[in-house]
Amino acid sequence: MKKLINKPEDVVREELEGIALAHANLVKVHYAPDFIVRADGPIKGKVGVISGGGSGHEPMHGGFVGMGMLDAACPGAVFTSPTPDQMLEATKAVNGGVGVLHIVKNYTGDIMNFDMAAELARAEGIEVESVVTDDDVAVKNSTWTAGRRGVGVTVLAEKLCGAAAEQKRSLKEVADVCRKAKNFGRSMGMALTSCTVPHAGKPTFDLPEDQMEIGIGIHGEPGRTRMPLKSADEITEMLMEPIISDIPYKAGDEVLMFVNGLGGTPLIELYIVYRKAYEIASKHGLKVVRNLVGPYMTSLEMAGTSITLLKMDADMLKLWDAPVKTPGLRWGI
Amino acid sequence: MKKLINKPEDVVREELEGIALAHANLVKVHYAPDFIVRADGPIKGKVGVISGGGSGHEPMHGGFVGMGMLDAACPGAVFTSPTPDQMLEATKAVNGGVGVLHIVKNYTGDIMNFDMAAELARAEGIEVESVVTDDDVAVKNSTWTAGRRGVGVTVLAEKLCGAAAEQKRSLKEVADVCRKAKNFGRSMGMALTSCTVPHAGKPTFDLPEDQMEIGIGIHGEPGRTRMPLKSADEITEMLMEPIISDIPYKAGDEVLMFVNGLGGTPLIELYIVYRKAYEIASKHGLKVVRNLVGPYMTSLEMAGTSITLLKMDADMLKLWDAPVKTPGLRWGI
Amino acid sequence: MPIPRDDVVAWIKAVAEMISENSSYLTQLDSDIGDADHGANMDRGFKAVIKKLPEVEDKDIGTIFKSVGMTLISTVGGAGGPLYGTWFLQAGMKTAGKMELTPADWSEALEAALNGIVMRGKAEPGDKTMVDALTPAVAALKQAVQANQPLNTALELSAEAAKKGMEATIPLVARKGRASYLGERSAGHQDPGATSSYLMLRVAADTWK
Amino acid sequence: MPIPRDDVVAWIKAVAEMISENSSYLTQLDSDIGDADHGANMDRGFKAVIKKLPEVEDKDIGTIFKSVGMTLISTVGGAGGPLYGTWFLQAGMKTAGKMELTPADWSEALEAALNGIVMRGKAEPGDKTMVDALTPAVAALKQAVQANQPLNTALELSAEAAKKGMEATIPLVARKGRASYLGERSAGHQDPGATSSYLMLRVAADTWK
Ligand SMILES: Nc1ncnc2c1ncn2[C@@H]1O[C@H](COP(=O)(O)OP(=O)(O)O)[C@@H](O)[C@H]1O
Ligand SMILES: Nc1ncnc2c1ncn2[C@@H]1O[C@H](COP(=O)(O)OP(=O)(O)O)[C@@H](O)[C@H]1O
Ligand SMILES: [Mg+2]
Ligand SMILES: [Mg+2]
Ligand SMILES: [Mg+2]
Ligand SMILES: [Mg+2]
Repeated sequence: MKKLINKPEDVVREELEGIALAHANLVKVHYAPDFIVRADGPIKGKVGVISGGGSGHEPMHGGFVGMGMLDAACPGAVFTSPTPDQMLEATKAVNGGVGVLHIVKNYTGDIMNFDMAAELARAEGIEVESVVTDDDVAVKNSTWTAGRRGVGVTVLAEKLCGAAAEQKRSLKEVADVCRKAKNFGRSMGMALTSCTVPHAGKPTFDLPEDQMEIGIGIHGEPGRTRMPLKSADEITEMLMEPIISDIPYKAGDEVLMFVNGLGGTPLIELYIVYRKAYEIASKHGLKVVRNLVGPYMTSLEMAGTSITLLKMDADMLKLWDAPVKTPGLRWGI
Repeated sequence: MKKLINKPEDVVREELEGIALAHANLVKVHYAPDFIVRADGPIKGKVGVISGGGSGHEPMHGGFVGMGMLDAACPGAVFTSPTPDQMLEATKAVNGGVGVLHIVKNYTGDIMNFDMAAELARAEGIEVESVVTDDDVAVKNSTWTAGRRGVGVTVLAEKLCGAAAEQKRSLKEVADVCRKAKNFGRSMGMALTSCTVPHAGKPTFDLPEDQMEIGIGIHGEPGRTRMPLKSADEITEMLMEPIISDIPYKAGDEVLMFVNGLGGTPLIELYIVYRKAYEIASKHGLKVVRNLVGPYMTSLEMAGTSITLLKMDADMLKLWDAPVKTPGLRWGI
Repeated sequence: MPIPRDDVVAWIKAVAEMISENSSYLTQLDSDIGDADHGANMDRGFKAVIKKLPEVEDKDIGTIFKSVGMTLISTVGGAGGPLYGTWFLQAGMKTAGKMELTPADWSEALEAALNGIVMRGKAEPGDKTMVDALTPAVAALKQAVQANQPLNTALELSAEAAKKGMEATIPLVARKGRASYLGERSAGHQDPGATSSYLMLRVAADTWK
Repeated sequence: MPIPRDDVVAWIKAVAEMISENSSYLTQLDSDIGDADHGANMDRGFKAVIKKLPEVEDKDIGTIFKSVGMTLISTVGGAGGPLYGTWFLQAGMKTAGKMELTPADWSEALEAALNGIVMRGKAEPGDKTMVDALTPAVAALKQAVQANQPLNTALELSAEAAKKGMEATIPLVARKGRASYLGERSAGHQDPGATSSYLMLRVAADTWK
C-alpha cells in the first residue's frame, strides 16, 4: 500500500486536522463526534443543509461546507457511513430555527444511520427532511433491492440546495430543489484501477493491466462488468448512452455535465472525456449549459471517471450560478 | 498503460478541445500553433502575462488563464517544452501595448524555446521580459549545471503577477513581483509511483512497492534518492526541512504554504501532509498566512506530493487575495 | 442452568476478541462483494464496547446489552453499525432487569434481535445478508429450547444452523446491502455480515457450553 | 567527389527513417535519466521535416538545411528542438547557395552546427550531452579532410568518433540538461541526445559512402 498516511486508524482525524488548519476562515471542525460546520453558522432563519458519508471521497462532503453550499458535513471512517450521533450533533449545530435538510446518498448504511439521526433530532424538536440521491444508472432501480447508488448528483444537489437555503427558502422548498436534482440527474462511472482502503492494506480488487471495470461505484466495490480496456471515446460512449437513455433526456433539454475524476485520474484525461461526452450530448440534441470537470467526488486513489448529467431549468440555473465559498467549490465571491 | 486517452499523439489536441468546450466563457484555444488565451483579451494598457511548458501538468498552465492570472498559456507535447512559434503568437495575441512578461520554468528546453520567442517578439517591436523560476531545493544550485528546476513557485508567481498586471502595473513592476516570488519561494517533491508518458507506453521508472523517490521533479524524471517508504509525517519532514533551511526562512516570517498533489494522490492524503507541514512550519516560527492544497501542478498520474513555501510581504498578500477567475483557480469574483 | 450475568459479559468479551482476530478475514469477504470495511468497522465497534464495559458490567443484562447497542451505533457506522446496534438494543429490551438468562430468555432475546434487524434493514431470507444466518439460528434455538434440550445442545444447534445459513449465502445473488450493486457478480461469495453473525453465535456456544 | 544536393536530401530522409526506427530506443534512454520523450520529440520533428521537404528539395542545400532547422524548431520542442534546429540553421548558413558539398564544406557545416549548439546550450565536453558526441566527430572529420582522406573514410572516422563520444557519456555525471537533476544517479546511462547525434552521423556515413 503506497499512501501518504501515518497509521490507518488516524487517517480521518489527521485529515480533519489538515482541513481545520487549511480552511479556518471557512469551516470549523468538531471532534468526537466528528463533523465540519461553516465558520459563520448557524444562521438564524436559514434552513440548515447537511450531508455526510464515508471518508475517502474528498472534497465531498467536507470540502463543500461553506457559504452557499453545506452548513455541515459528517465524515465517517473511510468508505463507512457516519454514525447517528454525528448527524444529530451536526443537525443541532446548524439549526437556524427553520429546519434542517439531510442530503443522503442511497446506501443501506447511510440511510439507516441518517434515519436514526433524523428520528433523534425530531425528538429534540428540530424539523428534519431527508432526501435520498440515487442517480447511478449502472444499478437497476427496484424496490426489491437496495436500489440505485447515490453518486455525482449529490455534489450538484448540495450546491443547488445550499443556494436555495441562502435565499431563505423554506425547508420544504429547499427539499423540493433536492428532489428535482434527484429526479433530473443520472450518473455512471468506470475504473481503470482499484483503490486500497487504508486499514485493508491491499487493493479491494485486482484488475489486470488490460482490463477495466464498468459501472463502478465510489467505494471500491467492483463494477457491473469487467471488460478489456477501451479508448477514452469508447468508454465515454459506454457511460453516456445508458445515462441519456435512462430518464430519458429529450432533444432540446438544457443540461449540466459533470465529468468527475475518481482520485487517481489527472485533469488532462478528464478533459479528453469531457470533449467526447459533450459531442455525444450534442448529438442527442442536449444543450450543455453548465459544467464541472475535476476530482470532486473521489474514491481514494482510484483511477477512473464518472459522468453525471443533470437536466436544468431556469431556477436551477440561477441556483447553480449563485455565489459559493467553500474549500472545494468557489465562485462569485 | 491505463489511461483515459485515445491515440497518444492526439492527447494534447483533444485535451485542448475539452478545455475549449468546458471553459468557453473564460478562454479561447488557438491551434497550430497551440495556445490558450483569455476570452476577453488582449487588454489595452495591461501587461500581458504568459507562461507555458510541456503538457501533463494540468491545470498548470492552461487552467490558469483568465482574469487576474495568465493572459495566455502555451502547451507543449507531454513533458516537452513548447516551441518558439507558440510563444511568439501568444505574445502577439496578448500584447496590450505595454509589454509582455514570460514566466519560464528553469529547464534547458523551456529556457531555449522561450528565449528564441522573446528574441522574435522583440524583433517585432514587443517589449518582453522573462523571469525564470527555479525553486526546487532537491537540485543543487550552481552556474555550472542547469541549476534548480522551476516547480511550485511558478503557480504562485502566475497568480501574483496576474494580479499585479490587472492593477496596470508596468512591465518592470510586474516582472519585479515575479522575481520576488522566485527569490522568496522554495519547493521540494516526492513520488510514490512513476508516471507513464502516453507515447512511451510504460512507466518512466520502476518503483518497488516498498520504495519511494525523494527530490522528484514534475516530468517523471527520477528523484535524487530512492529510499524505503516512510510515513506521511516523516516524508513531510524530509521535504520541509531542506526547504526551510534553504533561503533560510526566519522565525516570524509570514509564508504561503502550497501542498500540491502530483496527479494520482487524492486530497485526503494532501490534507494529512498539510497538517504536518503546518506543524513543522510553526515549530520553526513561520506563520502560515495563506495556503493552497490540491493538484495544481501535476505530473500526469504520478502519486506523490510537493511542498512550496513562499515568504509573503504586504504587497504579495494583497496580490494573492485579489480576484482571480480561471478554470483552475477562482475567488473574489 | 441459566446463563449468569458474568457469563454474558464473558461472551461479549469473547466476541470482541473473535472479531479482532477475524477482522482481516471479514474485511477480505467484504472486499469481494462490498467495500472492504466490515472487519475494521466491527473491530472498531467492539474495541469501544470493551472500553465502555467496566461502566456497566455490574448492572443487569438488559442494561449491558443496551449499552453495547448504543456503543455499536455510535462507533461502527455503515450498515453494520445500525444493524448490530439494533441487535443489542432489542436483546436489551427483552432482558431488562435480568441478572441471568434462561435458555428461553436467550431464545426470546435473539428472536427480538432478528426482528429488529429485519425491521431496520427490510431484508428477507435469501437476500444474502446477516438475516440468512440469523433466521435459521433463531428457529433452531427456539425449537431446541421448546423441546427442552440442554443449553449447550441448543446453543450448538443454533450456531450450526447459522453456519449453514452463512454458507448458503455463497451461491446467492444479493438483493440488499452493498453487494446488491454487483448483481450476478455477487454470486459465489460468502456474505460478510452473515459470517460475523455466525461467529458471534459460535462464540456463544463455545463460551456458555 | 562532392556530395550532390540530392544525396543531401537522401540523407535527411534516411535520418528521418532512422529516427522513426529508433524512437522507442531513444525514449527508453531518456526514461533512464530524463523525461521519456526524446525519441517521440525527434520523430515528430523529422516527420514534419519529411512533409515539408517537397517544398524545398529542388532548392540549394543551404535553403534545405534552413528549412529543416525551422521545422525542427517549430515542431520538436524541449531541449532537442532548439538544439537540432540550431544545428541545421547553422549548417544552412555555411552552405547557403550550394548545390553540392565538398568534404571541406561538410566539415565546416558540421563545425558551425556544433558551435551553434554550444552557443545555445552552453554545454562543454564532459557535461553528458550531444556535445560529447559532436565534438570528437567534428575534430575527426576536420583532421581527415585536412589530410585529404577520401570522403567515405572521413565520414567513417567522424561517425566512429561520435560513437566513442556517445559511449563515453555512460560513466559521466550530467551537468547540463534534465539529466543533471539526477546528480550522481545520472552516471551509468548513455545520453539520449549524444545517441541521436551519433546516429545522424552514422547515417551520413552509410548514405554517402
Ligand atoms: N438491509 C440489510 N439487512 C440486513 N443486513 C444487511 C442489510 N444490508 C447489509 N447488510 C449486512 O451488512 C453487511 C455489510 O456490513 P458493513 O460492511 O459493515 O457495512 P457497509 O455495507 O455499509 O460497508 C453485509 O454483509 C450484510 O450482511
Ligand atoms: N545545454 C545543453 N547543451 C547541449 N545539449 C543538451 C543540453 N541540454 C540537453 N541537451 C541534450 O538534449 C537531450 C535531451 O533532449 P530532449 O529529451 O528532446 O529534451 P528535454 O530534456 O527537454 O526533454 C539530452 O540527452 C542532451 O543530449
Ligand atoms: Mg462501508
Ligand atoms: Mg522533455
Ligand atoms: Mg462494508
Ligand atoms: Mg527528454
